[in-house]
This record gives sequence, C-alpha cells and structure tokens, in this order.
Amino acid sequence: GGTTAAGGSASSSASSGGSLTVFAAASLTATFTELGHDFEAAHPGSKVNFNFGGSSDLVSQLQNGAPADVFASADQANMTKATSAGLAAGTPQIFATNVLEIAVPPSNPAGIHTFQDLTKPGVRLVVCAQQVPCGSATQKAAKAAGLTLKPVSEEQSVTDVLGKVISGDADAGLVYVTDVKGAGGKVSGVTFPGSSSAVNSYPIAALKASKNASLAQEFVDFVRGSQGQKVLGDAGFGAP
Amino acid sequence: MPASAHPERRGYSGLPRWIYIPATLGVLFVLVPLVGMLARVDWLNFIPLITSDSSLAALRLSLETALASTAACLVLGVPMALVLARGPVRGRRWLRALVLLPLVLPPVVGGLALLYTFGRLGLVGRWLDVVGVQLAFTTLAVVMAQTFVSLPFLVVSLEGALRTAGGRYEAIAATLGATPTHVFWRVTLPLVVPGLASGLVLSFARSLGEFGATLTFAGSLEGVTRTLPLEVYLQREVDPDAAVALALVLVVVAAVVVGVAYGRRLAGAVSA
Amino acid sequence: MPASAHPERRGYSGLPRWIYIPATLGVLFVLVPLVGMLARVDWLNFIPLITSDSSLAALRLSLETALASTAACLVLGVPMALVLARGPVRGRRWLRALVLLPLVLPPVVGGLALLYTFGRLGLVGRWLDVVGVQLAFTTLAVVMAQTFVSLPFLVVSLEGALRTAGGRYEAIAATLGATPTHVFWRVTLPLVVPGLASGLVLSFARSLGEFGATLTFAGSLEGVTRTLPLEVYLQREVDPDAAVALALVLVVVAAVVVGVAYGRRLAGAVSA
Amino acid sequence: MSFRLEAAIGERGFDTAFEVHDGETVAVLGPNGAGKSTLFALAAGLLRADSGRAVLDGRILFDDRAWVPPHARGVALLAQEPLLFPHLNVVENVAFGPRAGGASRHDARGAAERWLGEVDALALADRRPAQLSGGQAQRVAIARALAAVPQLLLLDEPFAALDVAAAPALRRLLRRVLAKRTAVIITHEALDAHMLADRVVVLEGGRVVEEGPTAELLERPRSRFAAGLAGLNFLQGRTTAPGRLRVEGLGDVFGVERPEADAALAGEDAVAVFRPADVSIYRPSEVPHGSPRNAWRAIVEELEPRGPQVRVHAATPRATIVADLTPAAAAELDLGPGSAVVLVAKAAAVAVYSA
Amino acid sequence: MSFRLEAAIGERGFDTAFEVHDGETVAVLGPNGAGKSTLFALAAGLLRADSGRAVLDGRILFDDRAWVPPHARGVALLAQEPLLFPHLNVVENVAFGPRAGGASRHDARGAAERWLGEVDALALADRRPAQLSGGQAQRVAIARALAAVPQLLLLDEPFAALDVAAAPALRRLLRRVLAKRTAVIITHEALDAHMLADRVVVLEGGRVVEEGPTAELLERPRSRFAAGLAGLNFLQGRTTAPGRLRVEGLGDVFGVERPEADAALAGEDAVAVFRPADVSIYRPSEVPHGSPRNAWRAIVEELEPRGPQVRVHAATPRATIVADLTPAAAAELDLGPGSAVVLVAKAAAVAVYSA
Ligand SMILES: Nc1ncnc2c1ncn2[C@@H]1O[C@H](COP(=O)(O)OP(=O)(O)OP(=O)(O)O)[C@@H](O)[C@H]1O
Ligand SMILES: Nc1ncnc2c1ncn2[C@@H]1O[C@H](COP(=O)(O)OP(=O)(O)OP(=O)(O)O)[C@@H](O)[C@H]1O
Ligand SMILES: [Mg+2]
Ligand SMILES: [Mg+2]
Repeated sequence: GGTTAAGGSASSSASSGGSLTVFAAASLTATFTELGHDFEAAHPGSKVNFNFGGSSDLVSQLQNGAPADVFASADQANMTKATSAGLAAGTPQIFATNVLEIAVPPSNPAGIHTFQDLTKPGVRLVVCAQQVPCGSATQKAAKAAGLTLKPVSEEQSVTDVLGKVISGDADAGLVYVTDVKGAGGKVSGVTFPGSSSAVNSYPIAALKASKNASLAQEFVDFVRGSQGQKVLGDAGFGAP
Repeated sequence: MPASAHPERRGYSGLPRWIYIPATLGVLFVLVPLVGMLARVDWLNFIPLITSDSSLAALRLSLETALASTAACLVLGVPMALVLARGPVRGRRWLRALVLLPLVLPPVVGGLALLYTFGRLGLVGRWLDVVGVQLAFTTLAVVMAQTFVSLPFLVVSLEGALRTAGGRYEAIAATLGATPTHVFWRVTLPLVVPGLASGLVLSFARSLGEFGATLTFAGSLEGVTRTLPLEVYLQREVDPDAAVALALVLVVVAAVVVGVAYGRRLAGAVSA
Repeated sequence: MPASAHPERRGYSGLPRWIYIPATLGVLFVLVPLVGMLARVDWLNFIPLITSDSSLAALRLSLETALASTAACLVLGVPMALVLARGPVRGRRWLRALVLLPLVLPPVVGGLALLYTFGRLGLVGRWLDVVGVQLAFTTLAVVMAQTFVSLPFLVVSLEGALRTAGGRYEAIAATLGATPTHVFWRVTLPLVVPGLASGLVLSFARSLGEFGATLTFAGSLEGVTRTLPLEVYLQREVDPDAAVALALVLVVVAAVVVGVAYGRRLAGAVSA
Repeated sequence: MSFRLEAAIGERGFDTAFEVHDGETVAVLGPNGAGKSTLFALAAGLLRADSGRAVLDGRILFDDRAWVPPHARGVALLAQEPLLFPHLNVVENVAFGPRAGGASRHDARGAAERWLGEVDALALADRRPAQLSGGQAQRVAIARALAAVPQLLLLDEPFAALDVAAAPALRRLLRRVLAKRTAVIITHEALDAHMLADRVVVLEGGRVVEEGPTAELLERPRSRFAAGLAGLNFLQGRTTAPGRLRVEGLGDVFGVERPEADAALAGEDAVAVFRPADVSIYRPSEVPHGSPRNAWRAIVEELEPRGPQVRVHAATPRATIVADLTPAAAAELDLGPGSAVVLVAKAAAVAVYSA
Repeated sequence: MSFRLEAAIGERGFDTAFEVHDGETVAVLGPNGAGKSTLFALAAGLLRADSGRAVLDGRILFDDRAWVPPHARGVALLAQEPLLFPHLNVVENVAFGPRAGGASRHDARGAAERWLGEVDALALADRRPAQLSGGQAQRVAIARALAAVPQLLLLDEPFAALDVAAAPALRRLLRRVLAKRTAVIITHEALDAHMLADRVVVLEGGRVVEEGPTAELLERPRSRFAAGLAGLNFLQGRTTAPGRLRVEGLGDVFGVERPEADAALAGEDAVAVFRPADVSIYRPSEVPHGSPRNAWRAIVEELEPRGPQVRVHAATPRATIVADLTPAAAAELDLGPGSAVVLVAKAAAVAVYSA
C-alpha cells in the first residue's frame, strides 16, 4: 500500500481539492507546523502535510521527482537550485528574514558582551560552517566587523551550534535570533550591531509539479499574509 | 561445540578475572551516557509530547518498517551469508567487499544512491515510473532505505557464525538422504540460531535507528515516512531535551522488542 | 566445527540451488544503487575536489579515528562479549539489553547523550573539567563518539560467534594447566577469529561512516574533528553530486582496508 | 599424590566415592552411561557436584565451600573425543601443556616432539588436526595429555580408534609411563585393565558396584558386568551347601569353592562363574552321564563365528549362557537358532564363591 | 546393488580400487591413516577425487565428468564421530533420515523408535545429544544410520566407545541387519570381520595390500598387518624347499605346508605364520633337542600380563616374536626385559605358504 500513500497524497489532492504537501526547511518546523494548523482552519477540508529536512536535501528530493506542492527554503541558494531546475511555478518570494545573534550559556562564563569578545583568547566559539547559510552569514558579519574568528568547531547547522552552547561546552555560538528565542531560557542572546550586515532571507514558491496549483498558491499567500507573518514574527523572524 | 554451545550452568567457564575490568569499563561507557540522558529528561513535561499523536504515529511507523526491513534482511541476507560462507570460492572476496560497501557509506549518501536508482528519474525508477510505480517517498521507500543500510549487518555477522559452525553436520545430513533444501531448513538454520539472532538484532536495531538514508530517499511525511528518528530530529530543532526524551522511547521499545525476542525465543532455542 | 570451519576446496558444500535467487537479488539490491551513484559522478570535475587539502585531511582523520575506535572496541568489546557469552548467568539478559541500546539510539541522540555526560557540565565531564580535561571538540571526542556507536556491533556479533563455538576447547586447555588468561589468548581468541573479524569489520565500517554522534559531541573542525562523512555533508550543501563522489572515496578506501585485513589476514588465520 | 573423591549429582543419578593411592593406576569400568566420564569431569573441575568433596595430595579440590579451578588442580584429562585445538598444528597442540606450565618455547617444543615420537606420530608434527585421520588424532591427544605432566592423569578410553599395531605399542607406552604416575583409566577392555591397572573399579548407574585388585576381580567377578568383561558365564543364587548354588530357574548348580576365594556359607548370596570353553553342548537325547556335572536345557539363540571357534548363545530359563565350540562340533550338532540343546558344564570348571 | 569405486587423491597418497557385491558385507581393515575414512568420504560424496569413478547399482556416482551429490547417492555414512545434530533430540536425530526420505512425521517417528529399541537406547529418546554419554551417542548414531535404509551402508568403526555388554548385542544386531544389505564396515577388530564380513580388504598407505574371504584371510594372512590383526606371528622370506623358508637373520625356518593353502615353490616369496601360544621359551643353556623344530636366540623386550597368561615380546635379529606363557612358567624362567632366551616353535605349528 506504500506506493500509493505518498503519490496518492499529491495526486488525489486535485480531486479532493484539499491536500497539500509542503517541503520546508527543518528550521521552520515549529512555525510551519503551527501555520499548517492555521491554514487548515482557514481552509476547511484542506490538509497540509509537511516534509521537513535540510534545504539542500529537499532540493535533491524535488529534483528526483518528489511529489510536492510548495517549497520553503531556509536560504536563497537552495531556492535558486530549485528555480534553475525549473521546479518552481513563478518567482519565489521572500516570506521571512533572520539575523544572527550571539548565544551564550545563561551564566555567560566567558563574559561575552560584544562581537569583539568572541576573539578573546580562551573563548570557545562555535559557528556554522561556511557551506551552510548561517555560516556564510557569520563570515559576512565577521568581515564587516573586521575580525577573524577562531572557532573550535564549524557546525553543520544552527541546531548543532545551539546544542554545544546549551551543553555548556561552547562559551559562545553564532546563531539566528529565532534560535535563541526558541531555546527558551537555555541560552541567552547577545545582540551585536553588525548583525544587520548579514541578513538571511527565506524564500517560498509553489511548485510546477503541483496537482493543486491554486491551493499551493493560497498557502504561499497565507504564509506571506498577516496571519503568517504574525506567527513568524512571534518566533523572532523579521519581515521580508 | 554446538553440543555444549550453551555453557552448562554447572559447567566450567574459565574467564580470566581481569576480563571483568575492561568489560565493566565498556558497560559503563555505554551505560553512563544513557544515565546522563535519563538525568536530563524532565518526564512530567515530556509525557504529553511522547504520547502525542505525531509521536505515536512515528513510533508505530518505526516499528512496522523496522520489522518489515528486518524480514527483508532475513530473506535476502541469509542466502547471501550462506553463499559467502559456503559457496564457490571464486570471487568470494569481491562479493564480500561489495556487500560491505553500504556499511561505510554515510547513510545520507546511501539515501542519495537509492534516490538516484529508484527515484522517478533513476536508473531503475524511470522504468518503474513507466508502469506507474513510484517508490520514493512511500512507506516502502522507508523499508528499502532501512534494508539497504541493515542488510550488511545481518550478512556479515551471520557469515562469521556460519564459518565458525563449519559444515560437518550438513555433510552428515546429506548422507542421510536430505536434499540441500531440507538440510538448509532442518540443519543449517537451527545450528546458527545464535549467530542469526545476533544478525537479526543488529539489523533490527540499525533499521530502527536509521535516519539519514530514510530522510533522503523517503522524505519525512507524517504517518507515511516520518519514523521516530526523523521525528526526534525534527523535535531537536524545537527542543533538544524533548528530542532526547523521545529517543528514549525508541530505546525502551527497542530494548523490549529485542530483549523478548532475543533473550527468550532465539537464544533459548539452542540452550533448551 | 573449527576442524572443518573452512569448507575444503574438494569437500562438499550442499547449497540448495534456489538460494542463489534471493542471494543474487540481495547483491543486486546493494550493487545497483552503487552503480547508480557511479553513473552520476563526473570524475573529471571531481578529481580536484577529491584531492583537495580538506578532503585529504578529512580522509586521514577518518581513517585514524576509525582505526582508533576499532581498537577501543576490541579492547572493551571482546571482554564484554565474553562475559555476555560465558559469564555468570545472573543478569545476563539485562546486561545484553543495555549493551544493545546505543544500537537503536539515533546517532545524533547518542551524541547528545555523550555531550550530557562528558561535556563540560556533564555527569562525568564536570569532574574532568576540574582537572583541566576537556573532551568536546577534540579528536579524542571523535573516537569516543565512534566507539559509542560501534561497540555494540562488535559485542553482539562476537557474542554470537562465541556461543556458536562453545567452550569445549577452553575446558580441555584448562585441564592441561592453562590459566584462564593463557586460555583466553591461545585458545578462545584464535578459535573465534572469523567472528571477531566480522565484528571488527562491522565496527570499523560503522566508525568510518559515523556522522551524527560525532557532529553532536565532537563538532566539526578541519583536521581535528571533521571526518570524511562530515566533509561529505558539508559538500552536499554545495553540490550533492560532489558529495557522492567524495563518499565514493570513503567507500573505496574502506573496501581496500577491509578487503585486505579481512580477506587475507583474519579469514586466512583459520583456513590456512 | 593420593586422590579421593566423593560426589553426587542428582540429575545424572551419580553418587560415587572413589580413591586412588599414590602411584597407583586404577581402571574404571562400567556400561555406557554408568558415569565414568562424569567422574572424570568432576575430578578435572569441568563439572560441579551437587555435594561432595575431592582431595588430591592433601589439597582440597572442591568441597561445600571451596572450589579449585581446573587449571590449578594438577589434573590432566584425556577426554573421550580427541578435541585437538583446531587452530594449532600437531606439535603446537602437544606443546600446549608444557607452554601453559611455563616451559620456554624451545623446551616445550622439545617435550612435544619427544612425546610425539613415543606415540609414533612425529611425522605428523606440522599437520593441522583437520588433516589427521581418527586414529592419528587420538594418538596426538594421548601425547598432549602425557606431555602435561600432571599430578593426576585421567584417560578416557585412550585406545579408541587405534589400529591393531598402534594399540599394543601405546599400551606398552602407557604401562611404562603410568608405572611412575598416579592415574585413572576408563576402558571397555579387560586387557587394558590387566596390563595397566593395579586396581579396578566397576561403576554402574552412577555407583561403585565392585572394586578390587585387577587380577582378582577379573578372575572372580562378582557383578554380571565384570564377568562379561572377563568373558565368563555368570550365575547368581544362594548357596545350599559348600560349592552348591541354588539358581532360580536352573535348580542347583554344582561347582567347587576356590580355595583362595571367600568360602560361601549356606544360604548366603553367591555366584557361579565358568568359561565358555568349559561348556559343552549335546543333543537332548544324547546327554552323557558321569562325574558331577551341570546339565541345563536351553534353546540356541545365535551362533557367532569367533576366529577359529564358534560361540553359541543359548537361552536357559534363567540366563543366556555362552559356549565356545569348534566349527566342526557345531556342524556335527547341526546347530541353528531355535535348536533345543543341553548345556553341560563339569562341576570342576565352575567356581562358586560368595557375592 | 553392487558397488565399485576406483579413485586417487594425490594429496593423501590415496589410490584404491574397491568393490562390494550385491548383498555382501566387506570389512575394511588397515592401520591408522591408511585411507579407510577417505574411502568412505569418497563413496558418500563428501570428498572429491582427483580422478576415478564410482558406480552403484549401475548408476555412476562420479567420474571425470559427472558427480552425483551425496543426498542423491543412496549411500549412508556412519562417520567416525557420532556427530548427532545438537539441536534435535535423540528420536528426532534418528527420524532425520526417514523424514528426509519423505516419510510422514508419524512414520518417521515410528521407524526411529524401532531402531532406538534395537540399539537399546529407547529410554534416551527425549534427550539432547549434549546429555548423552559417549557410548550412548554412538548407539544413537548407529540407529540413525540404519534408519536411513540406504542402498549402500558405510560404517566407520561402529563399535567404538561401546561397553562390553552393548558391543556384542550391537554386533549381533548388525549381523542380522547387514545380512540383507550391501555394506562396508571399517574396524580394528578381527572379531568384527569374522562376525560381520563376507570379505576383508586390507588398506595400507592408501592402497589395497590384501583382500579375500574373511576366514581365509585371517587364518592365512599374507600381510604383517593382517597377521597382527589375527594375533599371529609373521615371518617373510623365500622358500628353499617345501615347508622350508629362508628368513634373513633367522636362517631356515621349518614349517608345514597347509594342504588347503597354495603350495610355495622353491625360491618363491613366502610367509611363515604361527600362534604365540605355540612358541615356547627356554634358557639358552637348556634348549631341548628332538622333533623338527625352530630355535631362535632372542632378547626379551617386555612382559605383558594378558588375563590368565603372560605375553613375552622377544626381539630376534629379524623381527619381534611374541610368545604366550603361564605366569608360573614366566616366573620360573625369571624373565625380565633384557633376558637372553631361546624361542622354540615346533615345525608342525608353523604354517608356510606363498606370499
Ligand atoms: N550434559 C549432561 N546432562 C545431563 N545428563 C548427562 C549429561 N552428560 C551425560 N549425562 C548422563 O549422565 C550419565 C553418565 O554419563 P557419562 O558420560 O558419565 O557415562 P560414561 O560412563 O562415560 O559412559 P560411556 O561409556 O558411554 O562413555 C548418563 O546417563 C548420561 O546420559
Ligand atoms: N583433510 C585432510 N587433508 C589432508 N590429509 C588428510 C585429511 N584428512 C586425512 N588426511 C590424511 O589422509 C590419510 C588417510 O586418512 P583417513 O582418515 O582416511 O585414515 P583412516 O584409514 O580412516 O585412519 P584411522 O584408522 O586413523 O581412522 C592420512 O594420512 C591422513 O593424515
Ligand atoms: Mg564416557
Ligand atoms: Mg578413519
């Protein structure tokens, strides 16, 4: 029965008129899950299924024929891959932005208060690797501040950075504002002025392969609409 | 050997005493992190999470797919192990090396390989697509991904057991008129039950914990392809401690399934 | 049994013919995706990538840490397997269940568990911190993470082999005056060479492919903690096909290491 | 170096007290499943008794509290199967004991080669056990057990699988070697007991049923098993007069008291023992009369060729008695299964003594 | 159901042609490592020959091109070790053959119980092989081989490990069963050959050195091995006159030609064979004169107690000759290793025939 399960969820959506498959970056898990419920409430009879994963994973899957209606990426590079592969219907649109913040353990053992403090000797700093969006943002911020960071680890994702700070093994980490917010009291954030020089944008697009193009577009609009923006804003995301 | 495969209760088991030192260290090395995890979990807060619909759906899916892929490993892996251990010598080393490859492949890459092969545009997938069969992003894809990563575990550990067991009983059975098929079912399989049990436990566990290949090849759709490890991964985006609590559920369930199957039935088959 | 552990070239090996059908299917299931991968790789473009400094550093680190953690598995795992297979019966089932747990733990959660334990604020780590030892972000942490996930593979497969081999030769050796330690080195270990080889191959492979626990516990810094699987993951963010090419390097290197060690030396020790 | 063991294992119905004196060689005989190998496993420490104790040369090997592990007992065991270590070649197998005892590699090899020479297996030194024939493996196993130089040597059917040339040679070797050692040997052959053992212990159903100096026990067996081993006919009954035995179903059996044996008092349990060669067979119509003799009606069960003779098994109401005849005599009598015959044994050939 | 095999395996120095006629039982004898088990493995299909062929009842089992797998040969093998399936209990072990042959569960169990009864092991039916003694396991293995009802039955030392009561009973059972079957039996005991075999084949070093009807071969052995098996002294030489043999180192040996044996022509290779009981021993100073007799100077090597007799091994310049004496005679002569003696054998007791 497995063959029809997912294929069916996409193909049957046209006939039932209510089912959507949204491919979204893993960092959007919390917000999009909430948005999904809201969307279903606003569109009775509709059902939103999410496939969360790394943005690059999702693009690979789409390129290999994954049945999906909407793609929300955590960065523009991956969305560009999707558009150049001709997967998107229309131009992708930015629905949220995010800026970096320094995350430190609540006790702030290394006494980090400015961006400069990150380069103090003995500070165990953890950042994202440059290959991932938060890493390239980190590089931009460091460049803007004219500093060379000496991290003890260049992590694969913000979640990994955050994990090291929460566990106390890192004295500081560079993550997004939303991540600090999402971590509750487990870390404290230290904002720095240069963060605005490296803004990360989140694009979203309905997909060509969608069997339910109108509902897909409605979802895109919903995310970019006021209700969507409120949820995203509450989580700490900036407006597009 | 098999005659006394299970050490007799009253018999002699001469373990050097010092062996308990590294053994205890090893057990502690495994145990302490688990305790460390347990210590971090605030159960009261997490019980709702653990019993949420999505968690239960993921757990169910995990158990079902892990059982299915263990069955697939059994069906494909036992013959592979037999051919490796006893088949014609020519090319055995190459065959073994091939079978080991998925073992070292980072799971995500394994998932990509499956996607390149069974995806809609893949080597095999494009032909399947023609007849209307799509594998990727279905529950079947989860089973395939799990089987792909788990199969070598069964094959390698069973091959070791088969070689240790040797083929003398099979030869005697043949002289009693038993066809190779009869020998296979009535002699070979029962004799390697401990090795087979090990292999099945390994592949069940590997399937249950499988994450990377599943995510890449099957995606992460609730109720269809989002197994518990994927749920844990997503949960970690939200709250790492909650993810740990969820993972513990996986661990407990696995321990129960494995403990019951391995401890009683399989191991008992020989010692009884 | 061991007397004829290795099927004689001229001897009888009665495999049912139909067994080649599932065996072939199994081999194809493993092989075709690998071919699918190979077909995707544009070698000319990727040779510079594969021979880049960061790739080579990652490869070196991977091999070193995988060997180190395999050694750690050997030192801790062989005693654990022995105690499980032959030790006092009481509590054996619980011990076995415990040892199996890391097997089902999604690797990332395993990494978290290690972090919670050996991290600066962890159960053990806070005491280590007092004496100035910090494990996180060191190569040692990589080895620990790999050992944590690989250890059960060695233990489980070796335990199966030990049970299949039984303890009769050990008993005879003891009556000839050999202390348990002498018996361990001169009888038990040589007798389970095939099972030990399987176990080592499994844990080496698992270590080599290890990603989640390493990333979570040890971090990812070129030359220190970024093993090849981590490098593959990063590469994937940029170009999945390049990541596949890099993963193939891992696979080839692993096949060579394993093929040489397993095919010749270890398996040969018994058949020769 | 005396050895004493008392032990019981309920599960196997084993309950035996057993003793070997310093320098003595004891043969343990008994039917299959009597508990002979169990006795050895207990002495060697491969099995734990439910209760009991064993003492070797003043050292307690086990009792209710203590338990000395096998390697520290100074007891070497040649098991019923050769169990050569499959991963070592022949000479390494034999050198295992000396090496374990702390000998240098060179000395151990020297000792191994010496013992291999003794069992005529030096030519096999470099082979793997898998490349040996059954008898070759058995010889190597004997060499391995002897090379261990234990305080107490236990040999479980050492001559099994040996050919007719090797067995006598090894018997002579053991005779030489065991003369200086304290040893126990399990065997199914009276000849082994005769040649090697000072004393014989007969086990049956986990218990000692008979024991004594070898020659005495095999000449005057008091159990059916020992009589069978010595190749003698055996009848049990009660004495009615000196040299006379009432056997149920056969009536009075006439024999002679052996002067050196214990005289049986009237009414006592006693046995009558006689050789198959001393039994003659007649047609029922042709039974001769004369000197005191026993004559029993019987039905021939079976004829067995035995080298130059024929062995006739004949069933009396009480027991099967065997008689050895020349083939000519058997042919003349026209014997076959079912023939009714009379068995005659001269009283002078029947030994009667108390059981 | 005749069977014929010719095969060579270079690695084992095996090169033998072998035949069994329909319904015949052949005993294969030979020293350890002679190739007896190898012969069986070839016939059963557990080993491949370098070259050769085997035919059973007109069917080719193997030749240069064809190769029938073991299960399709109709050849059952009782191996030298019992090798009971450890995961099956005793009755399931014995039922294995019938089940494999397609019998219903019920029928197979019935057959198994019948055969277990025949070998007196029915009481063990529910045990696991690990819970059996050596002899019990051997009996079950015999039952398992017999229950398979093959066209050709191969028994490798079936009586090893059996006790003195069980061995004769099983010998009689096999005598009954084999009378109707085509079978080959490997043994180290002349008695087995006498009782069970129509014909004897002696293997040595992978080759057939002697073969013939059992009684004839064991009474007039032509190989040292067969003579040893029959318990006879054996000298090889060349005839110089009828009944006279020149043996290097011993000079002329006087004997008699057996009327039924092949007369040896002068100058031909021939053998002299005589029983140990027919050899007397004298002090060198006391050698009697009289009827035609042989007298050889010799040095005593060893004395062996053999039940009621003493066996003396004495080395002549040519060969070791054994003599059986009463203990009294041995004591009177004051024999011990190293004693110089003269061995005397009456010519009438020495059989001379062509080799
Ligand atoms: N592992 C076991 N578990 C339970 N019972 C056993 C076990 N091994 C042997 N027995 C039983 O214990 C009894 C004594 O066995 P043991 O091996 O000592 O006999 P044995 O005198 O050596 O006989 P044999 O002459 O056949 O070798 C037998 O009845 C046997 O079936
Ligand atoms: N697997 C093997 N590889 C090489 N040589 C072997 C192998 N097995 C046996 N041999 C050799 O082949 C010869 C014949 O062995 P086989 O087992 O046939 O002797 P056998 O006549 O059965 O002796 P026994 O009376 O001791 O059982 C021996 O020299 C033996 O060492
Ligand atoms: Mg025994
Ligand atoms: Mg043999």
